[in-house]
Amino acid sequence: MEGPARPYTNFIPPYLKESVGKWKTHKVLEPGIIEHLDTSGNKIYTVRVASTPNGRYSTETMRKISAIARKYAGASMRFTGGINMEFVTKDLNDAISLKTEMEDLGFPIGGWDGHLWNMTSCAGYFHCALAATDAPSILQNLANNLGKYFNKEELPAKLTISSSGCPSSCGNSFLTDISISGIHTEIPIVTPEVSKCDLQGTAYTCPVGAIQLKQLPDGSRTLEIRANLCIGCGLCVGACGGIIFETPEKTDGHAISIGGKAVPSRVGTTLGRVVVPYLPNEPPYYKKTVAVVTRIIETWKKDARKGERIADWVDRIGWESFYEKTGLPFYGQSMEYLDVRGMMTLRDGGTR
Amino acid sequence: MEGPARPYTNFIPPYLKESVGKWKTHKVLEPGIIEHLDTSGNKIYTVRVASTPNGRYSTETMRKISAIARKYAGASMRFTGGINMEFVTKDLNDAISLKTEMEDLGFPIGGWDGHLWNMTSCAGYFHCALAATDAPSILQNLANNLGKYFNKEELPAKLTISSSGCPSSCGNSFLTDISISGIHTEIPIVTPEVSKCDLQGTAYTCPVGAIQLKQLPDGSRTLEIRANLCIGCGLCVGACGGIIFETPEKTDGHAISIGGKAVPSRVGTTLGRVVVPYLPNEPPYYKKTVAVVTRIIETWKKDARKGERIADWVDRIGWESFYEKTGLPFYGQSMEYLDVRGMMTLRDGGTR
Amino acid sequence: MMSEVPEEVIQGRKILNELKKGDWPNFVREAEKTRYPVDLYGASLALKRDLFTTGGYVSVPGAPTGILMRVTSRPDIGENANIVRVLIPSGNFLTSDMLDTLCELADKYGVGMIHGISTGEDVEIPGIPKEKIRDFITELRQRGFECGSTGDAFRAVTTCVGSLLCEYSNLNTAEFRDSFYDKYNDFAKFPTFPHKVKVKVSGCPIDCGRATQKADIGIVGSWKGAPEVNQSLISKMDSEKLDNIIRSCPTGAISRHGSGISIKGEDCTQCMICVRNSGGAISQGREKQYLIYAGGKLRGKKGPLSGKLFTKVNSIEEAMNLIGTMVDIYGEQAARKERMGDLMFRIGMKNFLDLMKTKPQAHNAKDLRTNIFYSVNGEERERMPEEIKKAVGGE
Amino acid sequence: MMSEVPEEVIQGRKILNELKKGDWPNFVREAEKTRYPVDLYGASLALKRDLFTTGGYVSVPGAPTGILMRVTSRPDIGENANIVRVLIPSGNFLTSDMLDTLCELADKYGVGMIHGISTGEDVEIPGIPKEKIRDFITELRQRGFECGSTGDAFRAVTTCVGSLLCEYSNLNTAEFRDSFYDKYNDFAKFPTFPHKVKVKVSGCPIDCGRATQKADIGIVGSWKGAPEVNQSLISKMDSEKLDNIIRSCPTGAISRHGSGISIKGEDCTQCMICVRNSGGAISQGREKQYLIYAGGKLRGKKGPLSGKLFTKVNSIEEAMNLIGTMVDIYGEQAARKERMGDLMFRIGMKNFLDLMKTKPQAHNAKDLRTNIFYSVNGEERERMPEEIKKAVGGE
Ligand code: SRM
Ligand code: SRM
Ligand code: SRM
Ligand code: SRM
Ligand code: SF4
Ligand code: SF4
Ligand code: SF4
Ligand code: SF4
Ligand code: SF4
Ligand code: SF4
Ligand code: SF4
Ligand code: SF4
Repeated sequence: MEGPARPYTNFIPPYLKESVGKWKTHKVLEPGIIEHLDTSGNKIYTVRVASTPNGRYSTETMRKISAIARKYAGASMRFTGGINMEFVTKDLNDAISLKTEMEDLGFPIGGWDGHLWNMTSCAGYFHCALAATDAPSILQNLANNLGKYFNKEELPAKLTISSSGCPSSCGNSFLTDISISGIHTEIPIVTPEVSKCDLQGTAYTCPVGAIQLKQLPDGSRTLEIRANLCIGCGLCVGACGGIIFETPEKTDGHAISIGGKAVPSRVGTTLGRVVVPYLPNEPPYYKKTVAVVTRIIETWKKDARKGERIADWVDRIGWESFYEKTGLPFYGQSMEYLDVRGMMTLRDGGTR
Repeated sequence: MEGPARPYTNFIPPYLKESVGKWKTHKVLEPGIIEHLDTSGNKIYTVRVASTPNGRYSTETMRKISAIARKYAGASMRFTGGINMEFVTKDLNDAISLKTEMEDLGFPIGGWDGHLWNMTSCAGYFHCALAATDAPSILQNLANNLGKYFNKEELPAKLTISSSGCPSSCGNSFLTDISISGIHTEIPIVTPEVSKCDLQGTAYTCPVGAIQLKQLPDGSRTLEIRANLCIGCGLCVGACGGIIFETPEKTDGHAISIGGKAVPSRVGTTLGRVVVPYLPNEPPYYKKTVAVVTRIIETWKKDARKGERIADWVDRIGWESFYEKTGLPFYGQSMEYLDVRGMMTLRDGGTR
Repeated sequence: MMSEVPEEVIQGRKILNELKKGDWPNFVREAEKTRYPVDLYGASLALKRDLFTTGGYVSVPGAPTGILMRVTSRPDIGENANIVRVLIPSGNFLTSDMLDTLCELADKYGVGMIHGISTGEDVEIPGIPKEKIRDFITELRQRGFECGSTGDAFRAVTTCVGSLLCEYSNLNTAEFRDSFYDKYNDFAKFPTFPHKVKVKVSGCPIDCGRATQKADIGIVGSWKGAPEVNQSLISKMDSEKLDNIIRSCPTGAISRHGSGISIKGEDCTQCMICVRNSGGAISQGREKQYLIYAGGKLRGKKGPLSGKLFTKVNSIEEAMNLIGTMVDIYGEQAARKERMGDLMFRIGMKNFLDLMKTKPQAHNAKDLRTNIFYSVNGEERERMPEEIKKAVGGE
Repeated sequence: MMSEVPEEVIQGRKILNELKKGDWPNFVREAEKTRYPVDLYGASLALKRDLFTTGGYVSVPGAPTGILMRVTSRPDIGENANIVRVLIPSGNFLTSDMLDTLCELADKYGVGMIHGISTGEDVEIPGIPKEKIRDFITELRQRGFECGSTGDAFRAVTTCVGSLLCEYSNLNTAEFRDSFYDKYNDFAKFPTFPHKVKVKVSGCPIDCGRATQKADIGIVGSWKGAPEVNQSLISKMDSEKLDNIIRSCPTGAISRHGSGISIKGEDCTQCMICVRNSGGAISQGREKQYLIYAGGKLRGKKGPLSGKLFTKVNSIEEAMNLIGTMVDIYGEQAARKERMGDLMFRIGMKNFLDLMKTKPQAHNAKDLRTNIFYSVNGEERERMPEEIKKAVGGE
């Protein structure tokens, strides 16, 4: 059999099998521990445990986690879409012992309801070739500062945070309540190496049509970037090694967006919106970035009604009030032209 | 002094002068009659009177109207932005007599609150050179059928209706709760006459870039319309007499849109949205068009909560439910690609 | 010479007979009392084709705008039907004398028909033969009227009735319009812009004047912060009614305080809901502010676009002066026949504000963008972090 | 040969020392327990530059997807760091045995690090030297794992936990994913599409699986019409709580009926609010329906776009088959490296549905268009009036 190992029933805790598809209600007992009741009266407990900001573990630590799962959770554990860990115990005592052991190992239990549920980061400088900012180290700082919301201090509603090193948004940028997104702001240069790439294909990657094919005096062809159109998105740089950013250390940075969510309640599914278009990369502490995020969360915490996700809150008070309350400066880059609704399906093949 | 006659104070009823800027409250006494109270205790009465659907009057009728104003309303009257007439009387009795006389002349009193406030039409075939549909005769039919809502039957909220002969929307299409808009659906043809026009300028009018300059074998230049791109909007036809629609009688028609409003309450200021993309021109009765509009109003009347304009109602129930409740068929032309929000301010000079 | 009546005219008459029916005021019945070419109109309905074309030209000294040439494409059925647009006083009040004069002129020069009022809030006198236009306009002006509102100029400025009849007004719109013509009449009279420019004015955010919807430049009287509360009237209000008012504030700006209420100024969007529902207990705020919208229009190149909030100013003079600045820059920057809204659409709000030398502010954004596809220049890379540090700290 | 430690490494170490602080689980502390080249990472932070590039190539029979080549641009500081992506079982449960195996392999072939879990819900084993990749993959497969989820193929299908742990589920998402791989594994293994295709599945509209947000093809379990009401539980509910539930239905679909409630099916948008708040008294409906979203993605050419509701189907088989049809047509129609959402953006929803041979329906439109700039062809000019007549009458 090719593909991932299956059927899934082989890998779940044995006591879970008979309840699958028969759940009745659940109760959040404390941040990170849910009691699930099925229609036959069986109960199990889900314990949610935080991961490292970018989900990287040493095998040393992972082996310990595996052992804990073996001890308390039916010799199985799962990863969540929020890159956390979940353990399912048959017994509440097991859940509590598991909590203690995971905490001793340095991994807090938390999430659900009005808490920080999860933080996700992409690879960034840590492993990726395309990063404009080091998403994991930014998220590490945010986690260090905001961890209290995972299981101690309460928030008006669910909170998720993400961090991605570039516009690819592998870390879930634009989907979470708060996102940090790496952004290039430099106009790339075309080197002679460009000739090794598919010129037409590379030109096509540009979202704003800023790349033109050009004939050189010797008859060979190259690409030209029109500086007045280029938005420095870096898509061409990713597509062809012959196009490079010269001084990323001076020009790369990151933007902050807020209000992404998937759940259809209240304002519905929304993508995050850019509230701070640019901050420089300042490791190790990224103090401005942490200060902005903290300010946003604290303002939301103070001002929102119970149950209001950040997107719902801003929808109610409006962006003008958001900026007034947070004290953040507003920049033109945050704007878009909204009435394009209705303009876009003009006809077949139209490219706009 | 050039420009319109002024100051305005010369033309308003004399008893109005001292109250200007000092109004305190108002009360709608009945559809079409408002009592206004100023801070000094003065009262006046506004009487709102329907116009013909396209605001055209014979001088014979207009002279009678003038005489009625002279008799009851301080020898002055005004036209509203909804192309109705308004008379301001000092005395409630005058307002009531005025009402009787205007009704005798064939002009009903009405509007305000949960009523049909106004209907506006452009010139259409009646006077214009660009019409794809005869807006006035359509609106006349609608008015004949819906007049009861002006002063008799109550509606959940304000209702306005408009009708325009072509996409220029002179009649207020897209701004009113219900709009009828003339639409061409034919790809125009380029005649030799085109050479009399500014070719470059004409090509530029096309919103989808469907017009190309073309060199003829004899070296002269003409225009070519790319059929796969053209949406038949008619802008080029309006811009240059050398481009014409061949069979408008077979292809012209009108679309119906709903939900335009200016008032910022509830869903806020919105433009109308196309619910029926095409109906043929069928004078004298335009029965299908009248049936669609009637069905929409009746469904809204039955289903909406008090105070919900059509846009507010649809916002609450959603388009899917709107189509289910009205029984109207849905067509792909009504769709647009919504996520273009956020895509449009890429950079200077970008044309999309 | 008697010619046979064409088939489309016969069919047209049948259609018109049907159209004439019904209780509602009827424009065909009105037209039949005039010399308007009803047969031409009837034939167009029968043929399902517009039978007018634009064209012809007449030069009238002192009237560079205001005349619309209308040529019949079926002279065998009905004649040309040129139109002159007549500006009316601010507030749209016309005295009976004025109405009578217009009727007299329409009878004398036109076909005895008055288009009162156009959707652009002018009176039009239709059916004036080309050779009479000059004389008509001369007499029109002698009798105290002015024609205008065509061409690439300021179209007739329109306003809601405002302070003349309405307690919600934050701006005497009629007075504003009078001053507009004192200052800008030349730009209304002479077509010098890339395309038409419409200015519309509403006295409050309810926007009866549709200033936010269909004006290249829209002006809306408003105020700053919370509305004015008459606590004693509030305390007398039925408790359920008051609850309803509190609940219906879309931003949740209102909260109870004992028997009174308090309203958070920074959350009030001046939507007028509480003002409208409170029977005078809540009214518009005292510190006025004027909202300037830009780019509303219904066709142009990109179709219907609502106006975008461009800026807020504190005085009527500022609002008035801004109109001039805006059209100056519009004149420099727009392409031929490009409405202001299409210019904004093409270059984007940020660039439009930059052009207009106006600092972008959060009120410019109805919603914010959902991608990071924009440019940040060197100066901004220096300045932004400093400003952010100042605002929230963090070295 | 001992080389001097470069300045950026010294600076980098200082930065890493700071980064290692704090109570939260820490990836630098974890990395230091492995053979991962921390100095290279530290230097990149000091230089504020990514020090990896993509490149290199290794052909492994039976593994056309799953390998990411990572080349260091500073071999003097740290070595290449190729990555292999490992697919995990549906529902994301891994037994302790499996975890131990992965650790063993990561120690043997990699740097002793596990990326568990990626945001795309795979386990990654980083740091495998090029020459060991073949052997690694061979052993990986022998031990019951499969690599994949790179290239222009189906990326790892991801799901919410669904029926395994959750009472809201309308779809056993893990079972669905297992069947997906039974049917479509070839398209997951061999890169044959214009660009990557992500399929994500959620058991209910709450969408913990982000199927509506970031999946080229998103599948959401749902139901038709009104939710199921347990009237006896409702009648026992605190009246204020019930009022709150009724009020918080966004479409106003719920109304009281004596001590019970009734819900209008045509107004229910299956938003789950009442279900979530009623403690079991209201639950998802029995007649299931599956919502298929199309075109969600976060970059591509046009940046972040949420998925659009493409269609609703009545059975799980239909949903499963539709995935195949959709990628077939996507394969034919999209340009190279054009994500499905960008294709939809380019050609518009109507044309996309036409291509997909799917009749446009009102559920496809979140909002309708605000202009009349579209085309209507001859067939439509005939058909539309007839259908409308049938629907509302009027000859
Ligand atoms: C008379 C009037 C309609 C009516 O029956 O009441 C009218 C009539 C015409 N409009 Fe209009 N427009 C009239 C208000 C409007 C409005 C509404 C408004 O002004 O509040 C609009 C929409 C708002 C806007 O400007 O976007 C409007 C948008 C247009 C357009 C589209 C302009 C554009 O954006 O490109 C055109 C076509 C053009 O100018 O190229 C147009 C052109 C025309 C012409 C001149 C076309 C023509 O040459 O045949 C029409 C003359 C018909 C006639 O015989 O009178 N008319 N036109 C209105 C006179 C306004 C006035 O007194 O100044
Ligand atoms: C006369 C007129 C302004 C003008 O100078 O043209 C007008 C005048 C008033 N409007 Fe209006 N509205 C007038 C067109 C509008 C329009 C534009 C339109 O219909 O073309 C709108 C916004 C467009 C829209 O549909 O969203 C408009 C939205 C309102 C509203 C909000 C209605 C609603 O949606 O709830 C109110 C407030 C209310 O009714 O409580 C209002 C209220 C008022 C009041 C009653 C307020 C007051 O007295 O304090 C004004 C009455 C003054 C009077 O005695 O005449 N007026 N009003 C317009 C009459 C048009 C007509 O003949 O029907
Ligand atoms: C590992 C992972 C991030 C993480 O740390 O967890 C990741 C890592 C990379 N992503 Fe991603 N993406 C990862 C999830 C995502 C997601 C989220 C998701 O899948 O749920 C997205 C956004 C959703 C989407 O697809 O739109 C995402 C959108 C991209 C894109 C943008 C694709 C596009 O639309 O054009 C790229 C660039 C590309 O493919 O050209 C990309 C490319 C990359 C590359 C391969 C770039 C490169 O060659 O260096 C990164 C490899 C870094 C590394 O060293 O591992 N990655 N990538 C995630 C692995 C997913 C998996 O196991 O399959
Ligand atoms: C485990 C997980 C699915 C998975 O397999 O990955 C999950 C599982 C549940 N979610 Fe979720 N949600 C999970 C990610 C999400 C996401 C996506 C995300 O965060 O990345 C969303 C939508 C995204 C968003 O932010 O809008 C999501 C939005 C919800 C909501 C709505 C929250 C809100 O905004 O109000 C609920 C309902 C609630 O909390 O009442 C919910 C409720 C639930 C419950 C508690 C429902 C139930 O009946 O038990 C599920 C618990 C099962 C369990 O015991 O684990 N789940 N949930 C995810 C845990 C992520 C984590 O580690 O933090
Ligand atoms: S978001 Fe960018 S930097 Fe981060 S892993 Fe993806 S491609 Fe790399
Ligand atoms: S950086 Fe982006 S915008 Fe600039 S040329 Fe490259 S692809 Fe185009
Ligand atoms: S909407 Fe079209 S048909 Fe009607 S008056 Fe304006 S230009 Fe003429
Ligand atoms: S009808 Fe409209 S879309 Fe077609 S060519 Fe003319 S301007 Fe372009
Ligand atoms: S816009 Fe405001 S001030 Fe003007 S008439 Fe309407 S309600 Fe009165
Ligand atoms: S005007 Fe509107 S936003 Fe302001 S307090 Fe009143 S209801 Fe609230
Ligand atoms: S999406 Fe629905 S079914 Fe799936 S875990 Fe979340 S709440 Fe449960
Ligand atoms: S699921 Fe949502 S829309 Fe349906 S009845 Fe419940 S609250 Fe209303």
